[in-house]
Amino acid sequence: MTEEEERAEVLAEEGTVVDPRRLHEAGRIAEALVFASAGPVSEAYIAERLPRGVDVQHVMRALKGFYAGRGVNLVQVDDSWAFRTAPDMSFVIRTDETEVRKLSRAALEVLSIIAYHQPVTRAEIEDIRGVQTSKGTLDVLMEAGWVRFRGRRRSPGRPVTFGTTRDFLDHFGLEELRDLPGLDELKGAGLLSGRIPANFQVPLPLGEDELAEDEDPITQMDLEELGLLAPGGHDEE
Amino acid sequence: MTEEEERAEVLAEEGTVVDPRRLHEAGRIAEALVFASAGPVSEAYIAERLPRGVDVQHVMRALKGFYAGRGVNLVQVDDSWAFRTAPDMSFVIRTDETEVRKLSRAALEVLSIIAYHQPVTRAEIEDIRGVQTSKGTLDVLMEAGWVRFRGRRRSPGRPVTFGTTRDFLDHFGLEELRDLPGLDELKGAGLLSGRIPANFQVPLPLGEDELAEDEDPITQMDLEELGLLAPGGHDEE
Amino acid sequence: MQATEGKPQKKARGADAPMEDLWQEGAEGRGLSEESLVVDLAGFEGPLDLLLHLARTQKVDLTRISVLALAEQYLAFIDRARKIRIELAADYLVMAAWLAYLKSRLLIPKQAKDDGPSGEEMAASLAFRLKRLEAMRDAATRLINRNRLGRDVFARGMPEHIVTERRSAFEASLYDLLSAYASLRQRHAITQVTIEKRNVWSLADARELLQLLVGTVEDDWTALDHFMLRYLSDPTERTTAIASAFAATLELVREGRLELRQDGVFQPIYLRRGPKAGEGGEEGSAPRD
Repeated sequence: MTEEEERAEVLAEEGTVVDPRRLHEAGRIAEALVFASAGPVSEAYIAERLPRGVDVQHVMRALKGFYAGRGVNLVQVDDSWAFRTAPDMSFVIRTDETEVRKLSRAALEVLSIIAYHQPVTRAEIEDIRGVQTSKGTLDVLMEAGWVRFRGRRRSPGRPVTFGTTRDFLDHFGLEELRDLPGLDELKGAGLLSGRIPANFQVPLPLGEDELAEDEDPITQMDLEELGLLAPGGHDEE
Repeated sequence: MTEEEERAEVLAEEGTVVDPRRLHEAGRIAEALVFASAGPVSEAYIAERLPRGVDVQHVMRALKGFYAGRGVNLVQVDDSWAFRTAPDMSFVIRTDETEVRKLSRAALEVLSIIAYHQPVTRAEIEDIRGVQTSKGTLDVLMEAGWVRFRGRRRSPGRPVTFGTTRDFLDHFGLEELRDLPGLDELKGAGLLSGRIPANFQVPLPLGEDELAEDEDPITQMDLEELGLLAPGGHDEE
Repeated sequence: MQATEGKPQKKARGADAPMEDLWQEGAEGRGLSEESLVVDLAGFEGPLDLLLHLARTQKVDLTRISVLALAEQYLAFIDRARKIRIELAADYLVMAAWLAYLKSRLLIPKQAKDDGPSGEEMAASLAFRLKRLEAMRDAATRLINRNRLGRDVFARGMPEHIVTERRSAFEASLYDLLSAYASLRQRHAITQVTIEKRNVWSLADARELLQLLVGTVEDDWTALDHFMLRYLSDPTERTTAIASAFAATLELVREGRLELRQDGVFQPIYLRRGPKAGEGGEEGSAPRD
């Protein structure tokens, strides 16, 4: 049924004559109101905003018919109206999907230190932050796919070094690590205030694929040893 | 796949007739996807979820037309699509909570310079405005999500360049950057370049007829004063 | 905005107003009108902004302004500001010097072996910069008056979660990342800086001290330095103490509690009780007769 037919039907039912353009305008108003609202909109609320002399129920019924066969339906909940995606569309709209989470402040700090100071060890991260980094924070960043083991530092204990991934660059819209703004630019953008000591420096991060002079590449052995062979490594211990 | 479907697919690939039912179904899917989201949904994302062989652009264009006269419109934002209330509906929807970020005059000026001149460095912004960008101006624009670091200019010092975001387009109702008001005229007048365009009219420096009413023509006195202007200011009023 | 329905319409105005106010405020805050050239640079954002404002008073298209007249206006403005001792930022003075140079270039015939830019070139470049700035301001106005999301146009109020587009389940923008980094580094940088605490005498301190002194001052002239030194144990405090004390003395003189005398430049400053020395010291610290 076309919109035109629907309208004609409504009119026939009513037995009154309403200017069709006015009726169309009323439909547009109701539609916009329900669409923009954060919850179902009561019929009374809609009625208040319609042109005078237009019956809200007829407008809503016509709109409901208009959306009936579409990907989005207008549904009535008690005396209120709301838009819902059509029930048979659930295969595209998977509402059970996990929500996108905001990265915590701590994780952001650790991530930014890794980005700027890479290759960097956990001890160094903690030194820069001035607090201990919980294992969970690094895990989250690894899980997000933004941080990776780069290698091992040739120093006592051979600590693992961290760096960022290609996904990190993609996500943050950077072409290369050198695109990270430096000291002057951070200042210029108002992110760093003028009140910083003269010897304050922002490091230029070392590219993803270059190893630092005191860095060894990470090996399969290392990963196993660290017990961090991610999803695949469900090995019994 | 039936023979008929196969034929439809071949035709679709050729950009010709597609089974109308399939096209309708594709429209419903696209509609549901875009409707469900508050932010713009990328065309690539929609395309992945459409039945095979259906041209996403064709579907979106048809949908856009379908919603054109309604209270809710389908709009394009860069490579994405979103449903937005029709602009002439603003008077019904406005509520007390409706609040738009207020920008300072300076911030607004910087925003438009970034929009029209992007990619643009901070030094270039300052050259256009003739003043240093105060701390916090770029900061505010980035926090609003309208401005971003784009990359670095391949010039000495590799300065960071700024540009606008998709949220900027979305907020100001622009499909793409080319829709910026007056962009072509500004380009044509050479006002988006750093250099004076060849066709820029050189004002006649001695055009006395162009003096404003409250101005006096140059006198012999003035000529004598030349060079001494800075310190004294000996003339009486 | 059409429609006359009272309430939403008012709201509409209300929402628009701040944006426009912003602009109007900017224009009104400029202490410069065509009739009376009141000097107040507070409303201007630098010399180019001032020049653009002056250029607009010529009421012609910017490509047709008289750059020479503009230079004149600017220089006159700066002169006026200096006369009434407004402290001008360096960039205003640099522009003044440049315009004075431009003026000389425009007025004095070009020398044969002169390799600097010609006056015409300089004038053109100035006109270009003004035109470009004005164009950007116009663009900003047009931009801000578009139908804006959340003000004129609205998104779905009740979004449903769709399959996330991002491969990552986490969200963070480059801005989030950079501001986290900057504030972290800054926090630590600042805590490492210890600024040596300087002992500064506030004006109030000095006044209080002087009022105490006034009671002890005889009718004879006494040197100020002499007074100060008597109360200072730490020599590093001398400069600040004398400066504040002198300012406070002037205040007391104005109030008639003190009289000052200095015989010549760099000579010691003498003070003695003023005619109203005994009258109510408002802080209880001053002794009452």
